[in-house]
Amino acid sequence: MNDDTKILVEEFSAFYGENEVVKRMTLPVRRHEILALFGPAGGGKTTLLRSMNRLTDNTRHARHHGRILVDGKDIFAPEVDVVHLRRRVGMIFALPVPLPMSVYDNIAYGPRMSGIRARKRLDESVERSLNRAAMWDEMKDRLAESALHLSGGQQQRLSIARVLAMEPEVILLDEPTAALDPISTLKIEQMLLNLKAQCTVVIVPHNIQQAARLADHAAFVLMGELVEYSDGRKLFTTPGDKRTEDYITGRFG
Amino acid sequence: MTAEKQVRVWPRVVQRIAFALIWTAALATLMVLAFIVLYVLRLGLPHVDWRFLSRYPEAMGREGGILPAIVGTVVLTLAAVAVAAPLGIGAAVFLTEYTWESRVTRAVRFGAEALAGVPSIIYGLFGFIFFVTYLRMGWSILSGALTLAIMILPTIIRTAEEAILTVPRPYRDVSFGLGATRWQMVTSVVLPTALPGIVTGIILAIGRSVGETAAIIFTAGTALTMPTSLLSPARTMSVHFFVLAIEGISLEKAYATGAILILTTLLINVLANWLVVNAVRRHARRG
Amino acid sequence: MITHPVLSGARQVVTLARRRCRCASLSVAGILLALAGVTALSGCARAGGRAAATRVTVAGSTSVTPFAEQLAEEFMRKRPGVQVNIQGIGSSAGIQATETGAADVGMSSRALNQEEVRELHPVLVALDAMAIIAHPDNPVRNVALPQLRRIFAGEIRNWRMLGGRDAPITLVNREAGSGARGAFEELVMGKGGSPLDYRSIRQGSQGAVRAVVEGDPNAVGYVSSGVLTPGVRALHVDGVAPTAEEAVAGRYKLVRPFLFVLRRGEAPVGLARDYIGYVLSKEGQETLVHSGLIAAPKEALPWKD
Amino acid sequence: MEGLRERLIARTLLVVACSVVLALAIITYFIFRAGLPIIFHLGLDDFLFSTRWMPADEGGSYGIGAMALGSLWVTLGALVVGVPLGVAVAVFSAELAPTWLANLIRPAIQLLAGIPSVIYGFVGLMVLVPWVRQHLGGPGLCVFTAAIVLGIMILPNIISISEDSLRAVPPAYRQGALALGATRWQTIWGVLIPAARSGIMASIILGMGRALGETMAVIMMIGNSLQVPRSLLDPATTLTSNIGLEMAYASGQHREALFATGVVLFAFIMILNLIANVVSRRRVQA
Repeated sequence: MNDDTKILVEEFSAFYGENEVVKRMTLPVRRHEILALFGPAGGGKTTLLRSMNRLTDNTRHARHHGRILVDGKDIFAPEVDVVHLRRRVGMIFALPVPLPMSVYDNIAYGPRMSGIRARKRLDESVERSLNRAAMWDEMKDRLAESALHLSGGQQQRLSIARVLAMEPEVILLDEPTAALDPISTLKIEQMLLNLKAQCTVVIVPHNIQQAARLADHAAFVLMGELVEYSDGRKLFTTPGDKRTEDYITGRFG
Repeated sequence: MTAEKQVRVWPRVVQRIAFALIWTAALATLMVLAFIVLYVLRLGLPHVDWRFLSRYPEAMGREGGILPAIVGTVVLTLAAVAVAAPLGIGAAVFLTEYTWESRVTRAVRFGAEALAGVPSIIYGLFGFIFFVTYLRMGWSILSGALTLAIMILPTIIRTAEEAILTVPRPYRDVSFGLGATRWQMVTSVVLPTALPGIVTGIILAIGRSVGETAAIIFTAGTALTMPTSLLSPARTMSVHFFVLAIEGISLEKAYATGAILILTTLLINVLANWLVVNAVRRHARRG
Repeated sequence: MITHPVLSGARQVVTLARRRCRCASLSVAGILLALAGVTALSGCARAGGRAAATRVTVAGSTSVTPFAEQLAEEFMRKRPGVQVNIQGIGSSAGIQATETGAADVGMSSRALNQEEVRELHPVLVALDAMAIIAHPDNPVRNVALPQLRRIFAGEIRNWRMLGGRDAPITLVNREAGSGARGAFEELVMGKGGSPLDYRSIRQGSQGAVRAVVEGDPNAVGYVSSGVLTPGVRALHVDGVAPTAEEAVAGRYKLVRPFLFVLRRGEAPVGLARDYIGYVLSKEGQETLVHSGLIAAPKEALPWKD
Repeated sequence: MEGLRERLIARTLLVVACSVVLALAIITYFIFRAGLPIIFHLGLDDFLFSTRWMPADEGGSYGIGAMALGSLWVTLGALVVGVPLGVAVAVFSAELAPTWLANLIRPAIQLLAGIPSVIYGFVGLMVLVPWVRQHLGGPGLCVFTAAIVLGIMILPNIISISEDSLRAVPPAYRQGALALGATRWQTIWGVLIPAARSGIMASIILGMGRALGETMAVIMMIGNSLQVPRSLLDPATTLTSNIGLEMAYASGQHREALFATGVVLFAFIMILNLIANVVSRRRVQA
C-alpha cells in the first residue's frame, strides 16, 4: 500500500443475512482524486459505500468480512469510534434529504453534533461551507428559511455543503444527481471537481457519462464483484474486460 | 327471462335495503353522540358561571363551586403525565431506535398491550393495595397519579411509537452520516419531527385521565378539599360528578360538572385533532 | 399458554418478585417516586400514619360522611389553615383504615363488633333514626315492623299486600359492609333472622338509595332521617314517624349510633382532638340536630378509657 | 467518554422500556397475592360457580356465579347492540360516506371515545332508566339498560379498528368484485367484510374487553342485584360493579373475595387480549 492511498478496501465482503452483496472486493481509493464505482443496479455499490462510514451498522442482519482501511487503520476495529469516523467520512444520498429545519441549522448540524456551540464559529463554518458549495450568494439571505422550501437542486447542494461543514477527509456520494435536472447536475459535478483539492471523493455516478466526466479512477462492479479497476480515461476508452465493454457500450445493464 | 330479470333486480333491492340500514346506523350513532353532548350541555351550562368554577363547594357540593375538583383534576393529571410521558416516550424511543425486534421488544409490546386492556377497576384495586396500603402513600394525589400513570402509559407508548415510525428513514442516515451519536440523532431529528404525534398521544392520555373514575376513587380518595401537596387526597371532576350524580346530592351541580367535563373532553379532542391535521399538513408539504 | 415465552418470562419475574418482593417493589416505587419528583422525606413522614399538625384524615361510613363534612366545613372556617379530610369509604373500611393508621379517625354508622372494640375506642357523636322511604305517590303510609321484616326478606313482594297498588315492590338495599345495612339488619331483621333478599337492588350510598326511590314509584329503601328530601316519603313504622322527638322518646325503634372511632391506647392529639371536640360541642351538636340527627346523650364521653 | 454516555443512555432506555413489563408483573403479583388465597380456601369451583354471595353469612359465602352471569349477559347485550351498529358505521365511513361526512364521523367517534364513562352512566340513568321503567316495566335499573349504554360505549373501539381493517383491504379486491358484475353491496358483504374479518373480530374482542371491564357506568345503571337475572329487565350485578360497589366497605375475607373477583376478571381480560392478539396477528400475516 503506497502513501497516496486514502482508503483501502481489502478482501471485503458484505452480507444481508445469507445474501452476499459485496464479494471479496479489494480496491484502493487514492488521495485527492475521484473514484467512480459504477455498474448495474443492485450490484452492491451502495452497500460498499455505506460500509465505508459504517452506516451499515444500523441495518439489521448486516455482516461483513475483510477490512476497510482509512489511512491504514481498519474502520471496523473495536477501538474505532464510529461517530468520529463518520465525521471524517461524509456521505451524500441519492435523494436530497434536507432535515426539517432552517438552512442555517442544516449546515450547522454536523458542527453542533461534534460539540461546537459558539455562534461565531458556527457562522464561519456555515459561510465557508456554502462558499465551497458555491451557493453562498444564493443562500446568504435565506439562511433562516426552512430547507424544505428549497428546490431539489438547491437541497442536494445544501446536503453537500452540510457535509463540507464537518471538514471531512472523504466524501461518499451515492448517485447524488439522480433526482436532479441537468443544470443542477452540472453545478454539482463542477463542485466535486473543485473539492478534489481538499478531500477524497468516492462517487456512485448517475450514469456512465457522468463517470467518464468525473473519474480519475473507476471501478466496474457487477453482482457484488469487482470486475475491473483502472485509470478512468483508460477504462472508458479501452476496457480490459468483456463485461465492462458490454456494459459501457450498452449491451446490457 | 324472468329468472334473469330477478337476478338483476333482486341484488339492487338488497343493496338498497342494506345501504338504508347502514345510513340509519351511521346517523343514529351521530345522533346518540349529539344527544349525549347536547343533553348534558343544555341542562348543565345554565348552571355554569364564573362563581361555579372559582368557588369552593359547600354542603358537599350542593352549593358553591367545584374549584378543588378542578385543581384536583389538573394536578392529578399533570402529575400522571409527568411520570408517564418520559417513561412512555423513552420506551417508544427504545423500541424504535435502540433495538431490533427481539424477545425484549416483544415482551415490552405485550406488556403495553396487556396494560391497555386491564380494566380501570383493576387499576383501582392495584393502586389501593400497592400505593395506598403497601407503600403507605395513603389516599393521595401521588397514589392516584402513579396509578393513572401506569394506566396511560400504553397510550403514550403506542402513539409515540407510531409518530416516531413516521419520521422518514433517511433523516436518520443523514444525521448519523453527519457524525451524530444515536442519542443526538434522536433528540435533534427524531423527537422534534415526531413531536406533534407524541403530543397528540399525551393529549389523548390526558383525556383518559380526566375521564377516569374507578381507579381514582380507590387511590386518590374522594375528599372534597383543596389539595395542598402531592400527599393530600383529592377529588377529580369525574369523581365529583359521580358522587353528585349517584348520591342525588344536587342534580343541578351534577349537570353543571358534567357540562364542564364534556367541554373539557371536546377541547382535548379538538386540540388533538388540530395537532394531527397540522402534522399531516406539514408532512404533506415535506413531500 | 404456559409455553408462551413472554408469559413464562413474566412468571419468572413473578417468582423473583415473590422471593424478594418487598425489597424489589420498594425500589421500583423508589424509581417512580424519584420520577414524580417527590421528596421521599414527606413520604416517610406520612408513612408513620401520623397526621401532620395541620391535617386530620377522617374516613368511614358514607352515612356519617355528609354530617362530618358539614361539621368539617364549619370547623375549618373557625380554624383557617387546617384541613379536615373526610373520606366516605364505608364503615368497615373506615374502621380498618383507623386500625392501620391510614386514617386518624374512623366513622361508623353501626356498633363495633367484639374484635373491633378490642382495638378501637368508639365515641358516640349522634344517634340517627333510620327512615323507611318510599315514593310520595305511593299510597302506603305505614308499615308494621314484622311486615317490614318480611318485605326485606323478600316474602312480601307486592304493595297490594300492604294495602297499596297492585305493583311489585322494588327493594333497595345497601351493600354488604355498609353501616346502614348492618344497622338495618340488626334493627329490623333481628340477629339470626332471615337474611335480606338477595334479589334486591343495591346502591352504594344513602343518596343513591334515595335517588332510586325518588325515581321509582314502587321502590322502598332505608336512609338516615337526616337526608330526607321532598322527593321521598318516610313511612311510619308501627304508626310512629321517624322524627328526633319520637326517637328520643323511645317510640321510634329504628335508631342507630353514629360513631367516631379511635385507636385504643392513643388519646387523639392536636387537630383530631379539636375536631372531635367541636363535633361534641354544643355548637356541633346543634348542627347535627339541625340536620335531622339526634344529639348524642350526655353520658357518651370521649376517650376516657 | 461519549461512548460511555451513549451506553448509559441505551441502558436507561432499556430499563424504562422494561418498566412496562415490570408494572404488569407487579400488578399481576399484587392482585393475585391479595385474591388467590381465598380462592384456594373456598375452592375454585365454589368460588366460580356458586351464586350465593353473602359476606354477612356466618363465615361468609362468596360465590361469584351470579355476577359472572351478569357480566356475561351485559357483555353479550353490549355486543348485540354495539357490533352491528359499529360494523355498519365502519362500513359506512370506509365505503359509503361522502368525504365530508366521513371527515365528520371520525372526530365524532373520537369524541364518543373520550366522553367519561360516568357521563354515559349518568345519561343512561337519567334518560334510559325512567324510559325503560315506564314503557317496559321493572325498576329500569337492569341488564337491558346497562347493555344498551355499554353497547354505545364500545362503539368507538369497534368502529375505529374495523374501519382501519376495511380500509386496509387491497383495492384490487374491490375492483375485481365490481368488475365481475357484483353490486357495491355484494362487494362489501361478499368480499370486503370477509377480507377484513380478522380485524373486525379483533375489534369485537377488544370491545368485549371494554364492556367486561367497565365499572362506573354499570354501577349506575344495573341495579347491583345479586340475583341471577332471568330476564333482561331484571336488575343484576357484574364482576366489576360488585367490586366497585363493595370494595370501599369490605374488610377481611370479604375484601379478599373482592380481590379474587379481580383475579378472575384479570384472567378473563388477559385471555381476551391474547385472543385478540392472535387474531390480529393472523391478519398481519394474511
